Amino acid sequence: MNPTLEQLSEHFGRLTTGTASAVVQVADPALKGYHLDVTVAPSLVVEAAGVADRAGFALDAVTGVDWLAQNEMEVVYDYFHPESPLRVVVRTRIPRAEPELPTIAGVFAGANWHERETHDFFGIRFTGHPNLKPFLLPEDATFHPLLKDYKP
Amino acid sequence: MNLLQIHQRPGVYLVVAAVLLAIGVYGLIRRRTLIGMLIAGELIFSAASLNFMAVNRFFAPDPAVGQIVVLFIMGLAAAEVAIALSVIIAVYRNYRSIHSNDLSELKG
Amino acid sequence: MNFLQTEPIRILLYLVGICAFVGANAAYLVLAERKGAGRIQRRPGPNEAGFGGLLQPLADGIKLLAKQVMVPPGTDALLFRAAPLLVMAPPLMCLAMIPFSDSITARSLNVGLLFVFSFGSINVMALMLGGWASRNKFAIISSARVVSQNVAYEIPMLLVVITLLMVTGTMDLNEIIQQQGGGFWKWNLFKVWVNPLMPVTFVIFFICMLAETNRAPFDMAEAESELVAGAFTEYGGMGFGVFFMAEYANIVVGCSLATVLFLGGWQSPIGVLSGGLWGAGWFLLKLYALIFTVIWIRWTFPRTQFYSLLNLSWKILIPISLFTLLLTGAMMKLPVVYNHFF
Amino acid sequence: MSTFPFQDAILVAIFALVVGVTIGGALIAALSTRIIRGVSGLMLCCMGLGGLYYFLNSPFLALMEILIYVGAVCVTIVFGVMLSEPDEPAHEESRRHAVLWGGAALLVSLVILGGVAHLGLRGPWQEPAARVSDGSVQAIGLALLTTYSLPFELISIVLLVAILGALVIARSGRTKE
Amino acid sequence: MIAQKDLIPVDNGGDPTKETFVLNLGPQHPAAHGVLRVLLTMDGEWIQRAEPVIGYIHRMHEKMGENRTWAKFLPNTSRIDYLSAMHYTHAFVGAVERAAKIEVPVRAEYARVITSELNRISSHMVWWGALLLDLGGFTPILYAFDDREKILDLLEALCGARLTYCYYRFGGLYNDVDDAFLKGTRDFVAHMKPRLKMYRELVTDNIILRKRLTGIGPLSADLCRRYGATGPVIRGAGVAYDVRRAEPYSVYPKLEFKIPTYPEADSMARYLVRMDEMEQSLFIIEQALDQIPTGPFIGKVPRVLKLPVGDTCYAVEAARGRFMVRIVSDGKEIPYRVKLRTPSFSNLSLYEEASKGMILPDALAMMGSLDLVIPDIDR
Repeated sequence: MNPTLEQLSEHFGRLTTGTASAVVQVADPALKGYHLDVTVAPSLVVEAAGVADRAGFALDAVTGVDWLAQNEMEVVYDYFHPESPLRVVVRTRIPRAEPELPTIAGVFAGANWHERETHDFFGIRFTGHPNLKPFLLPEDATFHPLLKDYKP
Repeated sequence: MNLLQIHQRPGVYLVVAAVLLAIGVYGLIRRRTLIGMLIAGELIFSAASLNFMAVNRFFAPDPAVGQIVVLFIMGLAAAEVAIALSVIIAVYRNYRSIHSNDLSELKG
Repeated sequence: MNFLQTEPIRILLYLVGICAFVGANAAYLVLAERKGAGRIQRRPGPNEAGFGGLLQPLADGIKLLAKQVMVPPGTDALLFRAAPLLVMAPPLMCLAMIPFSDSITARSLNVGLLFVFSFGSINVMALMLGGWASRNKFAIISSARVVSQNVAYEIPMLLVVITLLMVTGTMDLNEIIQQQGGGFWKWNLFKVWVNPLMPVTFVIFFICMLAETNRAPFDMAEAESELVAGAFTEYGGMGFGVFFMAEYANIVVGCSLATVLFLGGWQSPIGVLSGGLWGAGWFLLKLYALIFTVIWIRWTFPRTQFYSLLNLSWKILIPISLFTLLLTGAMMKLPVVYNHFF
Repeated sequence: MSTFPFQDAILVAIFALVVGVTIGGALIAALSTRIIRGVSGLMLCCMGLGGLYYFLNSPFLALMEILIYVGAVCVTIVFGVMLSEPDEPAHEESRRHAVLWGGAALLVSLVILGGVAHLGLRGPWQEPAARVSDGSVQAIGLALLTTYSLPFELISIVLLVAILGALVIARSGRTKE
Repeated sequence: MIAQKDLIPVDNGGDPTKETFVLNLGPQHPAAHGVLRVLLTMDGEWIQRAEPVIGYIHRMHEKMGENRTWAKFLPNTSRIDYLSAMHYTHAFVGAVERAAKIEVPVRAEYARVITSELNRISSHMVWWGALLLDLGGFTPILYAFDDREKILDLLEALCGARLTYCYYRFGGLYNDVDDAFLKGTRDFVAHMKPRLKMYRELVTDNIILRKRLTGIGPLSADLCRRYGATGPVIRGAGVAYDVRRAEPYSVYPKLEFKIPTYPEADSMARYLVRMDEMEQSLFIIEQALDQIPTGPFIGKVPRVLKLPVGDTCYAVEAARGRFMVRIVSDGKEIPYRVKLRTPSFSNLSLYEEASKGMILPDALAMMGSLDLVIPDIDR
C-alpha cells in the first residue's frame, strides 16, 4: 500500500494543465528534510493534493512565502505519510498582485485552518474555501503581517 | 369570638380554603399560559384538600378518612402535573408557544 | 433551672444550639476538607491564619462578608437573593429532628424521618431557583442536571429507607436508635438476619446521600470543569458562601441520618457507655467518620459523567433497592407463613 | 406541653403567619407574570398549607404536603418552565378589554369566595358524637390497607399510567436519543 | 448573564423539535487550558456544532523570525509550546544545522535526547494532571507536579530555565551535562518507575476514569490523517507514526524503544498511549545515560551564521506530536521565512468534526485527551 518514491514521482509527474506540467525533483532528505519536491502550476494544487491523498499522505502544513523581488508569492504544501517515512513538498507560485489559489480543503479537511491562517498572514484568497474568516489576527485586521512590504 | 382560640375554629380554615379556591379560579381564568393555569389548578386542589382536612378535624367521626382523601388528592395532583407537563412540553415542541391564545387554532 | 426547662426556652436553646452547630460545622468542615485534601495531596493545606490554620474559616468568612453582593443585571433579583436563604433553611430544620444523644434532641416527632426527607426535598428547589434566577446558561444547565440527579436518587434512597422502616416499624428517629442498642452487631447495618442485603442497603443509602448533597463524584451542580461553577456561577460574596455552607450542612444532615439509621446513632458500639454525653460522643464520632469518608471520596475519585450517573441510579441502584425491599418483606412474612401452614 | 406565658398569643401569631404565607403564596402564584415566581408562590402556599395541616392535628399530612408539593410538583413544574417559553407576554389586548375581563374574573372569583365562605361559616355543621380512631399515622395506614385498599390500588394504577403516559407524550417529539 | 431572548433562540434549522442555544465556552473557562474559546451550538447538553475560536494569544512568532538573526530567534521557539520547549528548540536548531551542514558532537546529541525525553515526561505529567482535573479528579495534578518538579530542578540546574529552556545551540549545547545531572537523572528514573506503576493502579484502573474515557471521542486513523493530527492522537488511533522513527533525527536510531499504539482510537487509547510513552521515555533515558560518550559538547560553528539559499525542513516528535520547522533562507544573516508547524494546531482542527453530537462532559474529556497547549496553536 505504501507508495515508493518512484511511483510517487511518476504520479506527480503526470499532472499537467496542457501548457505546463509538474516538475518533480528528488531531494536528499538528510539535507532538505523531504524526499520529493514537486513544483506545479497554481491550478494543479488540488490535483496534486488528490494524488497525495490517494497515496495516503497527510497534510503537514501550508506555508506561504512572499518573494517580493520576483513579485510573486509561493505557497508550499508539505505532506507527510503516517505509515512510511516519505515526505513530499508541493509548491506553486502565484502573482503577488492577484494572490488566488483554489482551496484543497475539499481534499484534506485539515487544510481549512492552514489556509485560513495563510489568508490571514498573506492575503492569499483560497477560492472555494468554506470559511475564510479572520483566524489568528484580530477580527477587524485589514493587514497581512507576513508580507515583506508590511510596515506595522 | 375569642381571638386567641382562632386556630381552633373550623370557620377560619373554611374561609382560608374559600380564599384559595377563589384565587385559583381567578388565576385559571386570567392566566394565559398553560403552566400558569396548571399552577392555578393546583391552588384549587389545595383548597379542596384544606376543606377536607378542616371538616375532618372538626366534624368527622373518623379522623383518618379526611387525611386519606387528602393523600389521594395529592397522588392525583402529582399524576395530573406529570401528565399536564408532558402535554405542555409536547405542545411547546409543536407550536413553540404555551400561550392558550396561540393554541386555539387547533391545527398542526 | 425550672425556667430553662419550659418549652419555649428549651426550643430557643436548641435552635441557637443547632444554628451554632451548623455554623461551626460548615466553617470547620471547610477547613477539615481543605486540610484533608492537603493530606491526601501531600501538602500542608491552609496553615497560615491563626493556630496552624485554625482561624482560616474566620478569615474566609470575613473575606466573603466584606465582598459586595452582586446581583447581575438581567437576573430575577428577588429569587436570586432568596435562593441562598432557601438553601440554608432545610438542613437547619432537619437537624432539629436528629437525636444527638438519648437526651439531646431539639424536637422529637413521631414522624421525624419523614420530616427530614420532606424538608430535604426543598433543597433541590432552592438550587434550581438559584440557577434559574441567575439567567446564566451554565447555571441553567446545572439546574436541569440538579433536578434530574436529585429526582433519580431520591427514589432509591426512599426505597432503602422504606426497607429500613419495615425493619424498625417506626419513623421516630430516637426509637430507631433505641432498637439498635447493645453493641455494634445490633446496628441496622449488621442486621443480616432481617435482610442479608443490609450492608448493601447502607452502601446504596450512602451513594444516594452523596448524590443528593451534590458531592463528588456526583457534583454535577458545580461541575467546575464543565459548567464553570454550575448553579452558583453568578453568585459572589456571601451569596456563594451560604451555598457553600449549605453544602456542608447538608452533608452533616445526610451523615447524621446515615448514622441514625444504620450505625446505631448514639448507641455505643460495645454495649456500655452509651447514655448522655457519652452518647453524644459516640454519635459525633460516627458522624465525623462518615464525613471524613465523604471528604476522602471527593479527593480520590474523578467526577462521573452525567448520563452514567443517571444510569447508575435507574439501572443499578433502583433495581437493587427494590429487590432488597421485596426481600425484606418476604423475610419478615416468612415466619408468619411458616406458622400458618405448619 | 407545659404551659408558659403568652402561649396562646404565640400560637395565634404563628397561625396568622401560616395563614398569611398560604394566602400570600397563593396570590403570588395566581398574579405574578413571571411563571417562575408563580411556582415559588405555589411553593410558599404549599408550605403554609403544611403549617395549616399541622394546626389541624396532622403532622403526617403536613410533611407529605411539603414532600409531594414542594419536592415533586413544584420541581416538576419548574422543570417544565425550563423546557418551554416561561414568561407571559405583556397583555396585547386593549386596556378596556383587560379591565373588562379582569373585572369579570374578579367577580366570578369573588362570588365563589362569598358563596363558599358563606356555606363554610353558616353551614349546619355538627360536632361528631364520638371519634372512631385517633387519626394517627397508624390509623391512616390501617385504613388505607383495609377500608380504602381499592382506591389505594386505583391511585397506584393512576400514578403508573400517568408516568407511562407522561413518558410516551414527552418522548414522542424527540428524534434523537 | 444572558437576556431572555437568548435562552431559547435561534437556529433550529427550521425544525421546531430542535431547540438550540449558543454556549460560549471560554476564553476564560476552567476546562479550556489557556485562552481557547469554543463556540458551542447546543441542543440541551448535546453539541450540535463546536467551533474553536483561537488567536487570543497570537504573538506572530513567524514574523519575529524574519527580523532577527538565526541565533536570536532560537529563544523564541521555546516560547511556542512552553511545556515542551526542548523539542521545539531542537527542531529549530536541527533545521539550521541541517541547512548549514553543522556537525554535532555525539555527546551533545545524547544530552539532547536525555533532556528532550525528560521534557516529554514533564509535559505528559502536566497533561495527565490537567486531564484528571477536567474529569473532576483534583488530586493527581499535585502528584504530577511533584514529579515534574524534579525534572524542572534537573533542567534548571543545567540551563537556568525552568520552563522555556534555551539549552540547545547550533552545533551542540549551551553547556555540558555534568555528573550531578547524570546522577540526578538516574535517580529520577529510579524514582519515576514505581510512581508510574502507582498511577496506573490508582488512576488508570479507576472505574470512573475508565467509564469517562473508554469509547469517548473516537478519532479514527483516517480522520487523523485528513486533519494531519499526529503524536499520541494518531498513535491512539492505532497508527505507529512517530517522527523519531519515521524521520530519524539525533541519535534516536541508536536507541531502542517501542511506539505505543492502541487501536481503539478513543480517549482512553490516547490516555494509555501517553502513559506508555512516559515509560518508554524513561527507557530511552536509561539507555542514553548508559551510552553517553565523553567528548566535546559543541561543534564548530561559524561566528556569523549565513545559511545557503533554499529551504530546509526539520521535524521532531514533540510531546504533542509532529513539530516541523521550515526555514527559507536567502543567504543573509536573518531568516527569509520561518514556518512553524505545530502539532496542537492540527490536533485541534479536527475538534469541530469530532465533537459533533457529543455531550458536553464527553466533549471536554475528549478535549483533555487531545492535550492542547494554546500558545502552541496560536503561535
